[in-house]
Amino acid sequence: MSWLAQYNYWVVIVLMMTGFYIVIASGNLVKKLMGLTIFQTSVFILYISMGKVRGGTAPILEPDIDLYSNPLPHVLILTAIVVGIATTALGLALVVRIKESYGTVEEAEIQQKDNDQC
Amino acid sequence: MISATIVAVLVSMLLALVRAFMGPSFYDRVLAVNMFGTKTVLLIALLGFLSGRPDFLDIALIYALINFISVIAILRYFEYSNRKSSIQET
Amino acid sequence: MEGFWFVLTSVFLISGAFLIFTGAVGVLRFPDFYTRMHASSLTDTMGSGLILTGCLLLADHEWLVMAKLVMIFLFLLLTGPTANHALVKAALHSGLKPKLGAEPS
Amino acid sequence: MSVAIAVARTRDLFAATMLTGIYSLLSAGFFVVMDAVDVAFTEAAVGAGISTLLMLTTLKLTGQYESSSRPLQRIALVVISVTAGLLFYGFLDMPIFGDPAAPIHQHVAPRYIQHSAEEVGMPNIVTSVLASYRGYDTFGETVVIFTAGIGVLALLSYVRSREDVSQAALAPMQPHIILRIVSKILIPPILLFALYVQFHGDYGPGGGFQAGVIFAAAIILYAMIFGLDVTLKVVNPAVIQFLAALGVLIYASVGIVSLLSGHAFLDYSVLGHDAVHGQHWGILIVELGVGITVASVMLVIFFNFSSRVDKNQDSHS
Repeated sequence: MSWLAQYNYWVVIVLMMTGFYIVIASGNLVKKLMGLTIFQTSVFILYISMGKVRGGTAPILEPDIDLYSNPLPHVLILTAIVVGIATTALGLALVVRIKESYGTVEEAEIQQKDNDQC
Repeated sequence: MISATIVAVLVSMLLALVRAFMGPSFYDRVLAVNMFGTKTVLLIALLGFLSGRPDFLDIALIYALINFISVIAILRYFEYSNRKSSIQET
Repeated sequence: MEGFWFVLTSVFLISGAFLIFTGAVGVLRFPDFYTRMHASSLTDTMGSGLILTGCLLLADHEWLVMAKLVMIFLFLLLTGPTANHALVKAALHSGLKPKLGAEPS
Repeated sequence: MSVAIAVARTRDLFAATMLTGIYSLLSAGFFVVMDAVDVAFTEAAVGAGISTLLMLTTLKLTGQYESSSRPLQRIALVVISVTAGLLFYGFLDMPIFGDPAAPIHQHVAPRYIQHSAEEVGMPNIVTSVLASYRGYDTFGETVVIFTAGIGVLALLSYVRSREDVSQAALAPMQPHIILRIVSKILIPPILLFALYVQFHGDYGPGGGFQAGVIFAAAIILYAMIFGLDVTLKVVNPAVIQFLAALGVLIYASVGIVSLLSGHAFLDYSVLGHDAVHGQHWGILIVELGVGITVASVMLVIFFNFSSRVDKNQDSHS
């Protein structure tokens, strides 16, 4: 049963789909951003779990250890996390401005107001 | 021995999680989050010893710090939304 | 000597784990916020202290590791009660009454 | 995993924020199990700390509850089940978990693991890959962070009328004497710890990204307890903005120096008397630049968000 041994991917799929569901189904913009964060974290987990080597340890060299996990995904994800928070902050700033000019953060109501203006 | 402790910590994390889901009041959730954070600190310290590389206690330290800051932040933003009016009246 | 240290470490770790576990059960089972707080704050501080002491005994003379453990312990000792204090204070000010079997607000 | 589903289900956004905090702590724990200590470090500081904080601030501005209407629920379910099916099919071909023979471990990774010790001379492979082998990438990411900081500044620092600024900006937590004293005790060690993380990144988990976030977190703690006004006097926002640019500039100038000395951009080997020594200097300086930029951008973001909160509260009351 090879697909049971790939359980890390199934966890990733469930998380990713949960985030995706929030992004699509929720009308609240802040909630959408939360969904996006969950989605993002699932991608992080995907990368990190691919980098794991059975029996390996953290990639910090020590004389008496010779099996390490793959450091490359770690590097990519480390920077991705910080970039992710920066972009999330940008998104939240946009939400705040939307709230100030429309008075709401619900997608449907914003659409309504836009239609009224036209 | 370490693994037994880890199991106990994991179970109590689970219980704290249940409390965080159930609520019922806002403060119960904050309490559960705080407790969860403390458990995570212990868990990481223990995991370091289990894997035989206890050099990574920095992470546990940062957890303790972040946990404190986030509890304070939650309280600060929540409390002041209720109390701001009463302060301004006096 | 070896057996003695092993037993001592085990005692610290297991008693810490026991405290933590009872605290968690208390948080889950107690009827209102203040009793839950009581359960969590006391056991958290004491339990983590015990577990970290156990770890301290495990770290055989690696000074950096021991120093970090002591730092974590001090940090938890300072922040845990402080955070709980602030939490209770906020709850009390917001009008959450310590009543048994009260309806959750 | 179930936490994420709970996040999807709660309508109370405050509760959802707290659950995202827990979720992030959990995933950081997962990263520790997966040996990615550097990543766990970053995720703990960024995901659980700063991100929860920003979400809270935004909720303060936009209201706690979301409306219950979910018009797209049915379509969303269909879309995600189709996507999940496709992903499932795609992932069936992936190598099994923890397999040392997986293709990802075959290309550059063995080279990093085997040769970084003599080429860069640092125990922490993640740091040497981050700052040296893939220094160009990291430079790009630092610029992205800097740009995001500029974006937040452009969106939020705009002020409608001059007089409502700094009237009651984030009032200090006067009644909490215990909190004030404990924080006074804690903040210097936190700053010290941030510096330790910054300069110990060569040997253990840590580096510029994490240190910047911790440094910012200490100042944010100060701002939350003693009020934004006092903090803005201690930490001048103009200086912070200048520092954000300075960090990127430091990074870039390292690249320019190596370019001018006849090597490739960000080739550190010219900086010291031999190649490994130069690598040491280069990584140290570059990480310093990253740390400065990250810390100041985080602070810029936090200051702008929280001063927004006060302005809006004033206009409401």
